[in-house]
Amino acid sequence: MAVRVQSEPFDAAAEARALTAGRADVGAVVTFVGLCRDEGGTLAALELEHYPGMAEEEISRVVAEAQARWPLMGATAIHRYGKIAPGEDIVLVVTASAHRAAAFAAAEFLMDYLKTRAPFWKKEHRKDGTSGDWVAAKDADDAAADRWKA
Amino acid sequence: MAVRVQSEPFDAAAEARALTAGRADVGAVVTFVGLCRDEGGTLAALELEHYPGMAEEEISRVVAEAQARWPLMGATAIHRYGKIAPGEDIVLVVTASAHRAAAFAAAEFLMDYLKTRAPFWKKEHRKDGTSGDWVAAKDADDAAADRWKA
Amino acid sequence: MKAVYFAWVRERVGATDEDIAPPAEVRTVGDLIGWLVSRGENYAYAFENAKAIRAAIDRKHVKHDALIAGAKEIAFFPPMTGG
Amino acid sequence: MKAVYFAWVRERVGATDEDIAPPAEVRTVGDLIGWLVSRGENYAYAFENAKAIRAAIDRKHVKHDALIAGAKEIAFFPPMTGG
Repeated sequence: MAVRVQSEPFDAAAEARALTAGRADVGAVVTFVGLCRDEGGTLAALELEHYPGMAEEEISRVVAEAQARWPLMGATAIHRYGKIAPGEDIVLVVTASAHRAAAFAAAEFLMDYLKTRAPFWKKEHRKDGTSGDWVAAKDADDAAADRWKA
Repeated sequence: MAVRVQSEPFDAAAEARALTAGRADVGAVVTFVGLCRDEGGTLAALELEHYPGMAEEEISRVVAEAQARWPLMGATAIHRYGKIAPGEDIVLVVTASAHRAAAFAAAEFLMDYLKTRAPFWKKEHRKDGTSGDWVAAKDADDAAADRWKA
Repeated sequence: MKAVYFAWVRERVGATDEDIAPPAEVRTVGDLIGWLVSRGENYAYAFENAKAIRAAIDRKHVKHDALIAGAKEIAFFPPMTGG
Repeated sequence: MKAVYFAWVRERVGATDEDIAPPAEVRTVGDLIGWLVSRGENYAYAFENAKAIRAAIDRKHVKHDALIAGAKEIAFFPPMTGG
């Protein structure tokens, strides 16, 4: 498993390839990329603050939990921090498994848990110069995470 | 929406990029790649037979149904035919939406429906020279498709 | 009309496609399967478990009770295993 | 022990981190929030809706009833909005 917290962009295709390179037992690879939306043209950038150290550790715990739940042959999670412009990638999750159901479920689980457990916070910088409402956590995200509880 | 049936390999990353190029309203891109497994080292290749014409049309109908069900900003489905070696890609689905729930659901729906409705059949060529059992359809795939019925 | 066959249905019938001219009383896909089976052992073998065979009329999935009137191309094949 | 603050908790407190030495009767995270609030308006503002504040002890999420004994680093922050 690979977990990274970085300010630089990531290469989703290279990360996906890395999970299947040199093996032929993987039947399904699911790649999720979360991007910065421009919110109808009003957003200049998002600024992502994170808790260094805990961010990596918490994402690693979430990935380990996914690996315990589903028969994964690989899992990668990368989360960016810093200033991110609309259209840019923010987060990447890749899961590989023999079958698609596990790969899909694990990728969704990872995203739901990253949303609610990984210590990142988004501040909005608006095109009109005002900055920064902090993005509010969504009840829908808590509900999405809750559905994985036994 | 892009639908292709081809013998050549596809470039999953390029297809995913195409769905977000020049726009900043996409918040989530889900990419699914289905690969040929070597079945514990016993498989030399899969041979995929398809129904030319109907394959494209049926996949297009499935993609249109996904677009009717979820607010997608883009959807791509590519299915290969012909001889495919273990480790090679067989099928690609990419979905783009403002939010991850729609992108994930649509990608899973597309794969479940492609499995049970797209006119493709897999024949196995074994490493011991015997060929070819036709892969049997799985009840699990029918069940996966059925869960989308209202 | 044209009949087309895929995968092991094709192998058992021994042809990829053929022109057929079933009599007027052959009205449904199911009737057509019965008529084909009466034509030879290869068809009987291909359709021995008729319920398992899927059909398409002019490239759209249909059930066995679908009417074949006006069809240009009727396809028979096993359950799909793509994806 | 060290207290660290993130996002609008950090902005309201007016510091990224600080060394704190709460008295012995401050046993839980909830107690610590109460003690911080007693120290000034900036803390009162940051923790005005204490229930909404998340906490981590030594980089692991904890609830407000968690004991702080032995903690090296206690973090306070709003609900996460990553992903």
